[in-house]
Amino acid sequence: MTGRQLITDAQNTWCPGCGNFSIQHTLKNLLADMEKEGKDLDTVVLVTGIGCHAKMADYINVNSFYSIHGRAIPVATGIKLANPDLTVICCVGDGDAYAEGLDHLLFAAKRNIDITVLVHNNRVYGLTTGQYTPTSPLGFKGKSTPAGTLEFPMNPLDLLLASGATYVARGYTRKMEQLKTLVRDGVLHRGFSFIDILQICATFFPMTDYYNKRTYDLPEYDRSVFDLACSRAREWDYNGDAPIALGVFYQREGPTLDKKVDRVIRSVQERDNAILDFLASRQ
Amino acid sequence: MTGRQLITDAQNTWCPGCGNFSIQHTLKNLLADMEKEGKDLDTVVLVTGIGCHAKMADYINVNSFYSIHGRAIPVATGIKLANPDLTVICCVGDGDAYAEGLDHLLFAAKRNIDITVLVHNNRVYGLTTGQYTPTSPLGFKGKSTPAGTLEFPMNPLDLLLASGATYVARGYTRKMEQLKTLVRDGVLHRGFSFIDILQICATFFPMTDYYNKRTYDLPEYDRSVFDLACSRAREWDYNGDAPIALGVFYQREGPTLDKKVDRVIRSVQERDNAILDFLASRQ
Amino acid sequence: MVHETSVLVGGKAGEGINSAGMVVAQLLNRLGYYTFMYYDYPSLIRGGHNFAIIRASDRQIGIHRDAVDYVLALNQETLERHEDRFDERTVRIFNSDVVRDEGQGVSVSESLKAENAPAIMGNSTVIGAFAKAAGIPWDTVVNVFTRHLPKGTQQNLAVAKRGYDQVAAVNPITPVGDRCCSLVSGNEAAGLGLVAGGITAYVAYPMTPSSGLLHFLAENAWNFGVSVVHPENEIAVILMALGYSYAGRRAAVGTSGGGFCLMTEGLSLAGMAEIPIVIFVSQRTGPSTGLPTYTAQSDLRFILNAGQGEFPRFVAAPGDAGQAYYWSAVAADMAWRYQVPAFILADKTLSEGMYSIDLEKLPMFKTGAYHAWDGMEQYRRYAYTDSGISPLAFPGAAGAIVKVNGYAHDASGITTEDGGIVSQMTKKRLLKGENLAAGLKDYDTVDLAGVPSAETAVICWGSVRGACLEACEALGIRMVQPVVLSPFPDQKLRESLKGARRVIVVEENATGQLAALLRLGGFQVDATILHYDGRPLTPDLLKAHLKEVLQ
Amino acid sequence: MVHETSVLVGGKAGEGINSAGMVVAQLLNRLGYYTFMYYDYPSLIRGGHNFAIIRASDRQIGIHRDAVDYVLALNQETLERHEDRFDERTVRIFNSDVVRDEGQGVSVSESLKAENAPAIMGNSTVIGAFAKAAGIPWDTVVNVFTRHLPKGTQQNLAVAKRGYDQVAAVNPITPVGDRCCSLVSGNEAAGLGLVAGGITAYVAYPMTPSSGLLHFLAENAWNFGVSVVHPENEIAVILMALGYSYAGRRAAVGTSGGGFCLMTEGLSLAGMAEIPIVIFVSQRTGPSTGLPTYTAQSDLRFILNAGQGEFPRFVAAPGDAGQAYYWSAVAADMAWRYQVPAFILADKTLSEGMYSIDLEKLPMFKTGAYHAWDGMEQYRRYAYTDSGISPLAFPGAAGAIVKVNGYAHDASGITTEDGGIVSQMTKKRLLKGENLAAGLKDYDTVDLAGVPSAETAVICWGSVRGACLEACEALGIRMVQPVVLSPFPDQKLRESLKGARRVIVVEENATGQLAALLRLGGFQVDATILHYDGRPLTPDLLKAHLKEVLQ
Ligand SMILES: Cc1ncc(C[n+]2csc(CCOP(=O)(O)OP(=O)(O)O)c2C)c(N)n1
Ligand SMILES: Cc1ncc(C[n+]2csc(CCOP(=O)(O)OP(=O)(O)O)c2C)c(N)n1
Ligand code: SF4
Ligand code: SF4
Ligand SMILES: [Mg+2]
Ligand SMILES: [Mg+2]
Repeated sequence: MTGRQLITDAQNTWCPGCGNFSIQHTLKNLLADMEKEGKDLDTVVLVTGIGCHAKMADYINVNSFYSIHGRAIPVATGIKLANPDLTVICCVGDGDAYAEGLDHLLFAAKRNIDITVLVHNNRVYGLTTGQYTPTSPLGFKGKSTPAGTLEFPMNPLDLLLASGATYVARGYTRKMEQLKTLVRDGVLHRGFSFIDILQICATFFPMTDYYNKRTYDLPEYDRSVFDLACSRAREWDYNGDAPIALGVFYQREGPTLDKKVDRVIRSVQERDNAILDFLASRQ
Repeated sequence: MTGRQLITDAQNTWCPGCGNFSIQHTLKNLLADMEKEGKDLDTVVLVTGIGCHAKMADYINVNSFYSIHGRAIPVATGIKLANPDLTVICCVGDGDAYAEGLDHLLFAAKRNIDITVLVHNNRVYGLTTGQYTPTSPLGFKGKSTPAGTLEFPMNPLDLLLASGATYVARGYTRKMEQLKTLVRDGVLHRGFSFIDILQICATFFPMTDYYNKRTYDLPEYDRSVFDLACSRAREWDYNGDAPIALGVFYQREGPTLDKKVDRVIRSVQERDNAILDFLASRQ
Repeated sequence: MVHETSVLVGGKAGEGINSAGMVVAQLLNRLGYYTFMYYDYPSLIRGGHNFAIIRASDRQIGIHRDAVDYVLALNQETLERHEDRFDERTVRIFNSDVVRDEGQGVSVSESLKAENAPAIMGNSTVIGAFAKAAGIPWDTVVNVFTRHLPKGTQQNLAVAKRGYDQVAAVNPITPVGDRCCSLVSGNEAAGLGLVAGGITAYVAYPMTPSSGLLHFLAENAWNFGVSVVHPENEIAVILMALGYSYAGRRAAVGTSGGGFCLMTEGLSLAGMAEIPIVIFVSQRTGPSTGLPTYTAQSDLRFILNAGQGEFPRFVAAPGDAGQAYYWSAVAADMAWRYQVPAFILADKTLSEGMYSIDLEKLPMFKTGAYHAWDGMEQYRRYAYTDSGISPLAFPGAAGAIVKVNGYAHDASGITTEDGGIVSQMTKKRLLKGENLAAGLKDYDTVDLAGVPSAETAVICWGSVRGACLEACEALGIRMVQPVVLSPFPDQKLRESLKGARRVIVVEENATGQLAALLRLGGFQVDATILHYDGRPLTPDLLKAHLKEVLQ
Repeated sequence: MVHETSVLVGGKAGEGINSAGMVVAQLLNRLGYYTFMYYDYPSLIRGGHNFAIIRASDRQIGIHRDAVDYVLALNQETLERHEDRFDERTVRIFNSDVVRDEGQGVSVSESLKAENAPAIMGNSTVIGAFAKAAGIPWDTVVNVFTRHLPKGTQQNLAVAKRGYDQVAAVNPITPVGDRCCSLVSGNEAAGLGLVAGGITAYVAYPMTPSSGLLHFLAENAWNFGVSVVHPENEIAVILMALGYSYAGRRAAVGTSGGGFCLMTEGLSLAGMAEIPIVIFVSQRTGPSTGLPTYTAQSDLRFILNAGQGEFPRFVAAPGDAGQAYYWSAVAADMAWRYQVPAFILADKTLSEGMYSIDLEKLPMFKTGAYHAWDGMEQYRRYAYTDSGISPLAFPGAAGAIVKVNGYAHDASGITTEDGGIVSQMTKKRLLKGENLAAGLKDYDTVDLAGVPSAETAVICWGSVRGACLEACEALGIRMVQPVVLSPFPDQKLRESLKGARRVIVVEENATGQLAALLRLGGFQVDATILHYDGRPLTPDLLKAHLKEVLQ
């Protein structure tokens, strides 16, 4: 379907000022560009978890699988394995992908399955009205931790690097031009692409000033050097007040699972014969 | 209970030559030593998942929680939070803790909960008769992957370092003296201790020769330097034929979750009053 | 004569409709009324339409009605959407900055400006106007604001006064006494009950509509002496809680359907390993993510049958805050007395509805003892006893080796594959279930109300009790509410139904889950009234349905 | 006259009891017999006691008997443990290296030494000895070894010949014809059925007793054109499979109770999002880890009610390999035709039992069509239709935007919170269930056997069918086996029970789960025979129980 309207008629219910708008805009523009460049948008699938971020499935007018909390990644993996011609993009939350379903995220990286994961990392559970997530800073006062969390946040970049992701980037919803490049490069990357997006939650964690002050663009460097990527990734630990680098931390080419898997298509006749052959072997 | 028999009467059903015997022996000796040094073994709890490794719960004559596949760690966390005076040791499998329940392992590290985790890493599902696990080498021919796996293994040390573990070590079931030291130091360590134990599976992955040839002891170095630990941890990627270091890769002190948590004990009277106070506040 | 009134407050999500509603409820509370507040909101944070209906009555009520006597409209949509609820007598109070209507408009922006107050205080203008329109003395407003809006009380009052002064007392509400109840949500009541039942650890992952319980206990953790933990996911939740229980602390968990799915493996472990655990499940419209913020009673069958294998469980479905308090405490007790999983099965209406609890009438719950190890004989975690209940000891207890096990095990907790022991242990567990059922004979597991002698009976469960009670009273019908659903209270139910010739089951689901349970128990069910659009049945709607069925 | 014989092979885990048993079964197969093999082993890899009972009969059988005519003892324990199964006519063949007994001893070590063969071939000596004792021509042995022990056949045969030559033909087994069946396990049969039903992706995490299906499909992935994926855990399993289905490939998953728990949230998603999925669950003794390698029928209620909310599901519980084949194919079809989750509910006895399938009689299954989008009108994933079934399209289809959603949604798949749409969509889903039930009218959902006109009827489900059938035939009882358990085949069951005056339900669980289902459906149940020690009911034991009940 060409020239489609890229945004559905669904009523948008994000809060005013929410960073999700930027991500929606980024996706929309990217899709528009891709279509212009000849991409058939009927082959794009958006998979989401559950959370504010996940409403993207309702809003973007492409194929979508609005799955359950924490489980977008295995769905996306199944889709890509079933049909490697599809372009599969996941919009997931930090509660969603770093807490509820962390294992799936790391296994997708390990498998280097060719999907692109956008983590709408607002560092809070938005839709359930403000509890801490694995990336909330130490001492965060959310509704489940009114006296402040006792846990140091995780560094998702570090974890994803350790898990074998072949494209690791960080964006920020207030840097939309860059964000678009990061997402586009992620989608184009052959392999597992991970983009942690610092997303403003206007209602429960409005960090605009904080991020505006601290974010900076990664300088040019050899993205394929793992150790360099690691030290870059560790500069900011999602807790302290260090400078926050944005850009692509790491990228390398590697065989992807979806390309490695055998996909033999058998006719009904072939299958019936295979069944009979097997049974005969057991006589 | 002092002078107890440390091994139960349960019939041992590990295969002859299984590396689990070494781990059992290590634990037994360690417990015996600890008791001699005045430790009350009634305060020791062993928590296991499900797999060959997990039979430890039946065999070692201390308090135990024989839990379910992949879920030993949250059980252990609950026990330690409930009663920080207990010494909590987990025996888990690589299928168990690296596949089924990976997230729990990483979150325990993130929380720096003061428990000790022994991963019986035989790099295969033993009890279910030989399928690949997340640490099986690429191309491993297990029953679920008769043509060889397509996935590169994960490096658990790297992941645990990225997750915030404060004690990260690797042992080998054929190096029992060292293993005992590693486990003892892990138990003594205040914080989350992780010991990946290369365990021989005599039946499905008998790697004795391989490991004997490649393992070596880590030289003395400053264990508290994270980057050093990382590069040491990456020397062998659980796949290629690099030398395999054994010993403590990383150790540092840090506040543990169980010590940070408030534990207010309220009398029945205090609780009743608190209920009434709350209700009164809503009048 | 029945005194009663209903107020609707409506506006956009994020405009503080819920707290405005609570202040209104407290105002009516101060007039001696029992109140109930229903809060209706879609699953989003800002925008969208939210509304609260606060109903006040001189009798205990557990649900709102369709029609309202006052509407407080913070936007135009409120008046449009709810037109059906209004008649010509409805008092319409609105923010004249954004709403055009006949009636009593007050300008929020002007009040704020005049008092130099922040936008967040805007609703106070409208509340003030309502108070005046309803003839509520200014003193009462001062009293309620002081107690319940402690932050910036004076400024809030000043803003409210501007609303108060702008309108006329068109339809004064008669005070009915000086009773002053405590207004609590079902979630809060359950939390209080858990505390009364001795719970000292609450582990949960947020999920609407159960999150309120997590927030409530987290907020009051220190006062109640409850450790509150919010781990990585629901699998961790139940397994951590089992760790707590094993170590000797009474633990509870809370969730809704999707999260409960993830707990079922831990549930079966609790059943096999005989570890006490309390599980609070609040239902919402399913399947799957469904309608997160709307109600349903469609998980009963799932809760009753979840987990592989067979083991006894306790399930109570309270119908209002009072029952939530009491049965949550009982659930904690049952879990520990019989070493079984004990469920409190709530629903969105109950969880997030605000109820009146009369403090004067509140019984203090005495936590029962559990079967503790006497320290004499060698400790065996699964020792056979006449009751099927083995003595409990906890790690750290001198001389006890406490081995729990999710495999089939012998009396010591060591794995066994011996067929004889396996069936004996199964019998042991089922025996606990029989004793649990027997133990419940002393409890009012079935509530009989309405017109107890009527030949027509309505059977219901959970929060739909509120609507049923009123409809039954109005139509001269008997109302029977089994509060405990497992073990199924056959006998008490049979007694409650004695002489009933026509039985109608009312449920908020599409397949009649309680009706099936009744049929299974050999009970007659003549008709079902099933409602499943996510909105609670009101007495009005139910009455209409009942009349149809009874024709 | 009934021709039949039973052989027990016993030894330590790791000694190849299972494959020895299979060779024995093939030998008997070559004599024209139908066979059944039961394999009993504890949950460990080496050591412990394993045994197989191979029963051969000139009629189709689906279970073993208690007594055996031959015992092949690889260790002393075998003779001790199974004494009850022997009488003075039992032919005792044993490895004289390690067993002392009267009877026919053969020295395994000597044969191996003489042939310079590896230890792994040791069992061949004993099998050879058995063949001779049972009067099986050497040719037949050669034939079976050649076909079924392709590795080192000659050496194996040489070792076997040493056993063959050492003993006497004490109790020759009469050949009964030249029928030669295919011997397959229930798991394998289910796998073949899935392939016949068009499944092209199988996703599973290993779990006894379902792992055999994973291994079987993985081994034959290329031939069958099935992608086999073993992901990190069962949550990933079902969600990946739903991804496959969404993308247009028929996907199935397999597991046992504990793993199924972890799939329940995905199940409810499948129900809501109307994504076809086939779920193979093989039961073992529960609760929790229970007895991993022993059988049970205690997850029926769980399977029927798992997942929050209400949605239709198809559940078939095959009773033998033939049914497993057929109903697995049907399940795949039903999942796709009605866009619902379809279960194949097996148990350890079925999964790991080896059955005879008569290739001559095997129907080739024709996969039915599903309701595909015609590409004409605008695609709407949940378009309302008269059947409740919306046309299917897959991402990549030109012009279709395929939006699936676990939230309550409208016809396009966009989230909605509108009460009217929500209840309409609920009705749509339930309507599919009604149509599924109606569609099943054309299938033999209930098997009527034994003595169909008898006034006493036994109702059973799953693998216990094997024992029931024989016991019923022996005692002149009617046997009724509902194969489909959801939608419950009320009418067919009523027909099958016409004229039955006494109904006995036989199940391998402790609470009577089918019995409850029957009562719920208004069926009379006069007695239950419940058996739950992990070991399958044999016709002998069941007959004894039945006689007791019938007294
Ligand atoms: C299994 C399960 N547990 C809990 C929930 C409730 N829930 C819905 S959204 C959400 C949090 C979402 O947080 P995040 O993923 O960070 O997304 P955000 O709203 O911040 O975009 C939770 C806990 C659920 N839907 N399913
Ligand atoms: C939820 C669940 N899934 C699957 C299983 C089956 N299972 C039992 S042990 C095991 C594998 C164990 O492998 P590992 O953890 O490596 O332990 P090992 O036997 O190698 O010591 C599996 C998959 C289970 N018990 N529970
Ligand atoms: S709560 Fe936060 S993340 Fe959610 S819509 Fe509002 S601003 Fe955005
Ligand atoms: S299968 Fe492997 S891990 Fe398990 S007991 Fe045998 S040797 Fe040990
Ligand atoms: Mg978030
Ligand atoms: Mg292992």
